[in-house]
Amino acid sequence: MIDQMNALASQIKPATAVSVPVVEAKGLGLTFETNDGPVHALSNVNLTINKGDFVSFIGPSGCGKTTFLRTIADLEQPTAGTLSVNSMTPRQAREARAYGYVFQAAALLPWRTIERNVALPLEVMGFSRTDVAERIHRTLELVNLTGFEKKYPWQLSGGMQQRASIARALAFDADLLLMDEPFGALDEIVRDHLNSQLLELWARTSKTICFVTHSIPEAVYLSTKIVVMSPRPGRVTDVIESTLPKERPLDIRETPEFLAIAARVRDGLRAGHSYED
Amino acid sequence: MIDQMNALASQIKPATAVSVPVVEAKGLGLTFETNDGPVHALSNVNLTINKGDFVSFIGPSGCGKTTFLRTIADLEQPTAGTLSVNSMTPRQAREARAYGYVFQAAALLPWRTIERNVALPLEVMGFSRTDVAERIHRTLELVNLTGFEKKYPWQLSGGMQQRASIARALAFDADLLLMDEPFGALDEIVRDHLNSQLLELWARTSKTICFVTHSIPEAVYLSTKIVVMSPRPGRVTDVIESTLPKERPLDIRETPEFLAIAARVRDGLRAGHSYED
Amino acid sequence: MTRVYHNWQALAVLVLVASSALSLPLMSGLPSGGSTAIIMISLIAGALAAMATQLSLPRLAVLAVAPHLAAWLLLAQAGQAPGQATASFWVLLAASWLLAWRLASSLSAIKARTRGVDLALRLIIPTLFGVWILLLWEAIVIGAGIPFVLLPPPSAVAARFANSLPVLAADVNQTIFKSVLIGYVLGCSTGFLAAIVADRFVFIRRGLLPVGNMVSALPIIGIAPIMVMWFGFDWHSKAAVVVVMTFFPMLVNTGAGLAADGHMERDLMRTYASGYWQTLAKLRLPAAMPFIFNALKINSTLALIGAIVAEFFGTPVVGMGFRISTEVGRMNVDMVWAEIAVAALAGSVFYGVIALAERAITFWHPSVRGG
Amino acid sequence: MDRFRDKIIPVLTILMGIVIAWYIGAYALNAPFQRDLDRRAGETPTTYEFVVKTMTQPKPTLPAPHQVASNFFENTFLRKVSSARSLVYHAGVTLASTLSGFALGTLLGILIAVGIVHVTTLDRSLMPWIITSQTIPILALAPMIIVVLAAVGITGLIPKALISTYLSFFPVAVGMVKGLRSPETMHLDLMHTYNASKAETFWKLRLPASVPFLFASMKVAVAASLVGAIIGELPTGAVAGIGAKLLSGSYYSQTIDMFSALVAGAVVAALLVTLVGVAGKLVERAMGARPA
Amino acid sequence: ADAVTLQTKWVAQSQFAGYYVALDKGFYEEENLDVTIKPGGPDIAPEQVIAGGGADVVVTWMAAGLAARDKGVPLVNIAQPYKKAGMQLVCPADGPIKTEADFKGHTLGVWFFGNEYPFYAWMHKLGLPTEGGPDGVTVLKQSFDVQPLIQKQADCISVMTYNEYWQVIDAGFKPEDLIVFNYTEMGNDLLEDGLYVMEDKLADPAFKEKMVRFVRASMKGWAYAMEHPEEAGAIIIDNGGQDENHQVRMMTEVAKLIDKPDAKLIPAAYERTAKALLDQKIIEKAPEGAYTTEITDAM
Ligand SMILES: Nc1ncnc2c1ncn2[C@@H]1O[C@H](COP(=O)(O)OP(=O)(O)OP(=O)(O)O)[C@@H](O)[C@H]1O
Ligand SMILES: Nc1ncnc2c1ncn2[C@@H]1O[C@H](COP(=O)(O)OP(=O)(O)OP(=O)(O)O)[C@@H](O)[C@H]1O
Ligand SMILES: Cc1ncc(C[n+]2csc(CCO)c2C)c(N)n1
Ligand SMILES: [Mg+2]
Ligand SMILES: [Mg+2]
Repeated sequence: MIDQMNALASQIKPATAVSVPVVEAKGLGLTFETNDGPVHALSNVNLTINKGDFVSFIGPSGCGKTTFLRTIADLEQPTAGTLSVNSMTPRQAREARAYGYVFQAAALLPWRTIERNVALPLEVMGFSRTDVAERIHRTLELVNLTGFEKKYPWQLSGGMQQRASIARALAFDADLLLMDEPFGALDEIVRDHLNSQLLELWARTSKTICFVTHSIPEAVYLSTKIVVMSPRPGRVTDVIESTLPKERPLDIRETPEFLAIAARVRDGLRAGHSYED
Repeated sequence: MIDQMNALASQIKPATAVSVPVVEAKGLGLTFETNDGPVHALSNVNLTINKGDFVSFIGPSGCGKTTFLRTIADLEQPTAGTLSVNSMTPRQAREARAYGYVFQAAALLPWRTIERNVALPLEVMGFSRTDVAERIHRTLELVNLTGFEKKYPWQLSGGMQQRASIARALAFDADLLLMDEPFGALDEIVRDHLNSQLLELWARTSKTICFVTHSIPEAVYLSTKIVVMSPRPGRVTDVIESTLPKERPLDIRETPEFLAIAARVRDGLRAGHSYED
Repeated sequence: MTRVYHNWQALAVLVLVASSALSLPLMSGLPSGGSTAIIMISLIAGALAAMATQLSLPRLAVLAVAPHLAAWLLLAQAGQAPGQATASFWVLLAASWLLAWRLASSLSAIKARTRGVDLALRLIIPTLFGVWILLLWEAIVIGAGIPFVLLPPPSAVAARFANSLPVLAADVNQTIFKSVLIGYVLGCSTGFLAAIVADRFVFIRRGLLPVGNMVSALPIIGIAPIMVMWFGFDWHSKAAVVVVMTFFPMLVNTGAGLAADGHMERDLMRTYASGYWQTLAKLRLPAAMPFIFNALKINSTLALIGAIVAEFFGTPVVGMGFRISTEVGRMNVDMVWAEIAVAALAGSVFYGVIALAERAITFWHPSVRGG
Repeated sequence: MDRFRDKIIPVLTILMGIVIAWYIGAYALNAPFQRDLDRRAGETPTTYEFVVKTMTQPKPTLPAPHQVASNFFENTFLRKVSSARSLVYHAGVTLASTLSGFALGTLLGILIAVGIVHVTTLDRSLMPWIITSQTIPILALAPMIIVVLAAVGITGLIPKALISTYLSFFPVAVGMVKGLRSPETMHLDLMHTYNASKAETFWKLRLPASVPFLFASMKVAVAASLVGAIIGELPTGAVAGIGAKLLSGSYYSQTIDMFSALVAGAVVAALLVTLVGVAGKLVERAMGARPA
Repeated sequence: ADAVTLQTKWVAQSQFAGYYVALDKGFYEEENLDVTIKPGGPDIAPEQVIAGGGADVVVTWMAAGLAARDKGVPLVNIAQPYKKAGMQLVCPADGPIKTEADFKGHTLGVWFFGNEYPFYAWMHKLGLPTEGGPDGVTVLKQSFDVQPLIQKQADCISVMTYNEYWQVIDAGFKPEDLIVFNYTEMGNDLLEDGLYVMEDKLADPAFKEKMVRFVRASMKGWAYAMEHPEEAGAIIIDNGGQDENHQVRMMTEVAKLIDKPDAKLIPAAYERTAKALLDQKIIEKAPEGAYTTEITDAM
């Protein structure tokens, strides 16, 4: 399958990166009111994500990574600052179905088969029948799940479920992908495999990807830009532009350049870390 | 706190490793009968774990790591071969309260506060009141949860719950610790922190530890022995004796020796891996 | 579009008030006077106040007064010529009700900032609903002139209630404090003990739970005449009915609850080599609590119904069921409804107490934690 | 084989125990009146004769199981189904109002739940009253309801069905509110990211998620509905139905008839609950539920 | 044909044989009437049914009828088929009660739901309080069967001469085992099954005329039933009654209460009934216009 994708990738030319901002946050803040008092999940976040960027978010538990992604997706409302998605408000962007969201857990509907799960957003968005069938076929093939169309989620292993949920987010071809620790539940080998597939896809389609992870190597391996966050209140402490080439074989992870970036990320992380969580 | 533990560790001399077998599996097999037919979770497993060993189990999802730990704990019955724990049957060992078990999920009782959760095994085992109080205090301090005694589990983050469950398993000072992916829910920094604390504890008390993980660096960093398993049927494909010294600072992970062992584990893993899972 | 959506009640009220003018007076044979004018004006004022997406406090105040003033005046009109209501009476009544609905929905939209306000809203909104049920009932009964012996107006029921407190108290004492409470406590506790026994002995569990499941679906109320035959007329037979009715739900729910603890937790206790009773006390009973409370709640309504119905089959001359059946025969329908009001009140209090206990004891359960 | 050992034998043993206890009870409860009878007739039977007599009274306080069984058998299998003496006929009448009440109640319960889940005003104002509604002794009101409905010209099946409806809507409403709220936040968020409308979220997420809750509460509801139908039959003049059978039995102290009517009620209840259970299993299977 | 709905006080039994026979034998049809008989049941109040418009004419007891009238349901007696009351109180002869003087401190079973008035009138006459205690009697609301006597839950129970009395006999008591207090014999009787209609409807001559035909046909039915108790019993069974032998016996007993099937109300009995109710304050004011003989006079 990798071969096949490589073949595809060489046919399609990657879009050249012109700096079109897709996500722009200015002084963004978000405070949750709870009965224990306010929780400052995000505070004064300034960040621009350009078209074609692969941005990883990394930071200790509770630093606001998920909250930031959810704010972009219009699942939370900022309480300070401004945020625009494709030069629209997040709400307009959501209504224009501008993005696909992959949750931390697979979040498949247990009463739908894998193919019906992938079809869900297509049904909601009113794609035509033949188009739906074609897209299911294509995306399931992409995540290597051909042959499992008629299976129910519980008949698949955790990794396969995770891939199905990625397929679901890819099916309607949004230009912006928001992925919240999509590979958290997977073991290292499967993870490596999916990482390289995701890179291929990104290179081929010039999507913009926002990716939350706990793994430093994963963040460094995948991203063009790494956003390091720190908690209480959640804020961006470092934004690292990756100097790695776009073409990234798995063994790039042993190069000094890679390790240098990883070390910088680790330092940034450690600095903002509190052991209490 | 680390300082304090270092101080402790230097006072107490680590037990010298005499080869007393704690767990001995000979031709161990376990087959689940399901309505889809039999599932061979373990097959012909031969393994000896000696007193004071720190053994990591690594392998793809579904290869039988959990099953093996559960068999040691007398939570599953082997269908072939023999297994002895402290030269007893697993059942006798369980009834002698020979081990502490840390489950993959925290499994805290929601109606008990953190301290009552840690007290649970002590109550069952009939420790005296003052002893209980003292042990709660000591183990919660060890996992850095002092100040959270009166909180309920749902008021804590996932990582804190995980630590509380580790404290619970440590509270009654069993010589054998069985830990099933105890750090799965934690981010890298917290994980590093707990890893080194676990090493300290192990060095200080000469416990025997069986540790399941998905992370290769974690396995290599922690273990004296790494057991690589592969699925269908679950079997041991490689047992790697670590050549790393017992004293392991965090940056040992960048040494060539470390990377060499990691590479061997990775190869073993990849060999047994099927991408379908 | 959203503006219309938020204001449809107000718009409808304006239309209704206008159309009511077509068929004045409110009561045939009663000239329209100042009171009719006040009704229409207050409804219009209320509708205008409601014409906004977010209601300010003064608007809310107008909206709170208008429909109730109108309804009160409407009732007064109806009282002057019972059974003579015209179309315009009903139209104005509907308009008042729509305004009250708007009031309720604006109150529910308020996000309470303090606990006090939140609690107040939690009480006010359902009370508003209840008050309007009574208002509509009163207006319909009086406006349409429904015979008293079929359905008395709430005002008559309230009057009867106030005048018969000693009788009602005696009935409550007989039915609730003897039959219901004693039967409930006995039934629930024996059901609970049976569940423990069934849990302890696999064989009994396998036999008893399916049978219990079956029996709890049976129309047990049918044994009421038989129980009266066996246990005599006094409260003992009613308590016996209650015992049988509450026993099986408790058995079945506790049985399900004892099976509800997680596998991992049970394994955890096993690793401690914990004994049966220890595991029961420390893990399985606490885990079963939500189920046990479920049974306690179901049983609280069953017990009341069982005791009251059993009194139909023979009783001393006191008790809620006795009173209901006797007073129907004497055409004292207001007394019947007063007794029903007592039953509803007692039942709600009973249920409420159990619900509060549940909150306190299963504080850890997500359904309680979540709000 | 295992099924036999683990399921059937224990159930049979328990049932056996019940039957034995029943016989002992029948003796104990029937003996005093039998003693009175014998005393008035001046007879002194042997112990064996006495025991037999307590088991063969025409109007016993507690009929013996075999008396009920033979009466049940006779009135179920040996009578024409259309005859007013056939239990099948009476069970049919009760079944008709049970089912219509159940259908109405389920529908009403679902509608209320949908309203509560989607309209905040309803959520806030309705729930306490729904609970209060069940504390009203509707069963005690049944006669009045029958009369009041007859006054507006509604007679026959419908009043009984309405009482069943009143009793059965409650478990469905409560269960469905729970069920419709059972989707996890993550699934709701997922639909939100698709900009799905309330209706789409309802049909594609809330409703399928609520199916297990629906069937669980329908089991309770169908039993409640049966109780409603039986109670509704009591005051309609003992014309037809299991309730009417119970009433006319009690009217002439025909305890054996009453018990066999109760048995008929039990059979109907078991049938209905099983049917709902099976329907639930089938639906869940069709929805891809994992076999237990 | 003119439609008439009759609501009876109780389930289908020979107590109402005349109406069922008239229906079955076509006597109503002969009078060009289309009659529907609604059987009653426990806790069906015929007064409530007719007030709600669910029936044109009802069978009820006079005490209940007058009480309803007092509550604003203007019922009028148009015919009184039962001349005598069938209520009695029976006690086992081996029990504590032999005469009225023995009642003190004992438990008596009474039917409620509008049937309790004769009993209370009687106790009122005896000067016995009914709240229990050693100087009064304890009252039980009795179920519809005779179990309380058999189970010894009450010292005496209410029975009808035509119905429950025979159930007691069937249960193994011999007549000499029983002490009987018959309300009629004691002169405590209040009028039982009569036909009642709403007063406002009587103002309509067409309705009145219809009622004349109805009562005439009904009494023809009664006369036929008294002559042919076996056939009447069978007709009752056809209409949902239970236990044919019992129904036939009931018919012969009912015949004794009807005496002469002319349906004429005896004013003296009416006055006694009204007075007894007034004395006990069951009704507040003396009833006026609560009966009419116009219908029976026109027959
Ligand atoms: N709905 C909410 N109400 C109150 N506080 C919230 C809510 N959601 C998140 N928070 C708080 O906001 C902070 C940021 O949470 P967030 O989920 O964004 O963290 P995260 O970086 O995704 O962490 P993790 O790595 O554990 O997923 C945390 O302190 C969390 O407790
Ligand atoms: N109770 C059971 N019944 C049937 N099959 C089971 C049962 N428990 C485990 N298995 C099967 O046994 C195999 C080994 O499972 P096990 O849980 O030990 O894997 P694991 O190595 O712990 O995997 P993971 O890394 O995903 O936790 C799997 O194929 C699993 O499906
Ligand atoms: C609940 C109730 N109990 C007793 C009666 C009394 N009653 C009046 S007429 C009649 C028929 C005579 O056999 C009977 C039994 C009743 N009406 N309702
Ligand atoms: Mg997160
Ligand atoms: Mg595992």
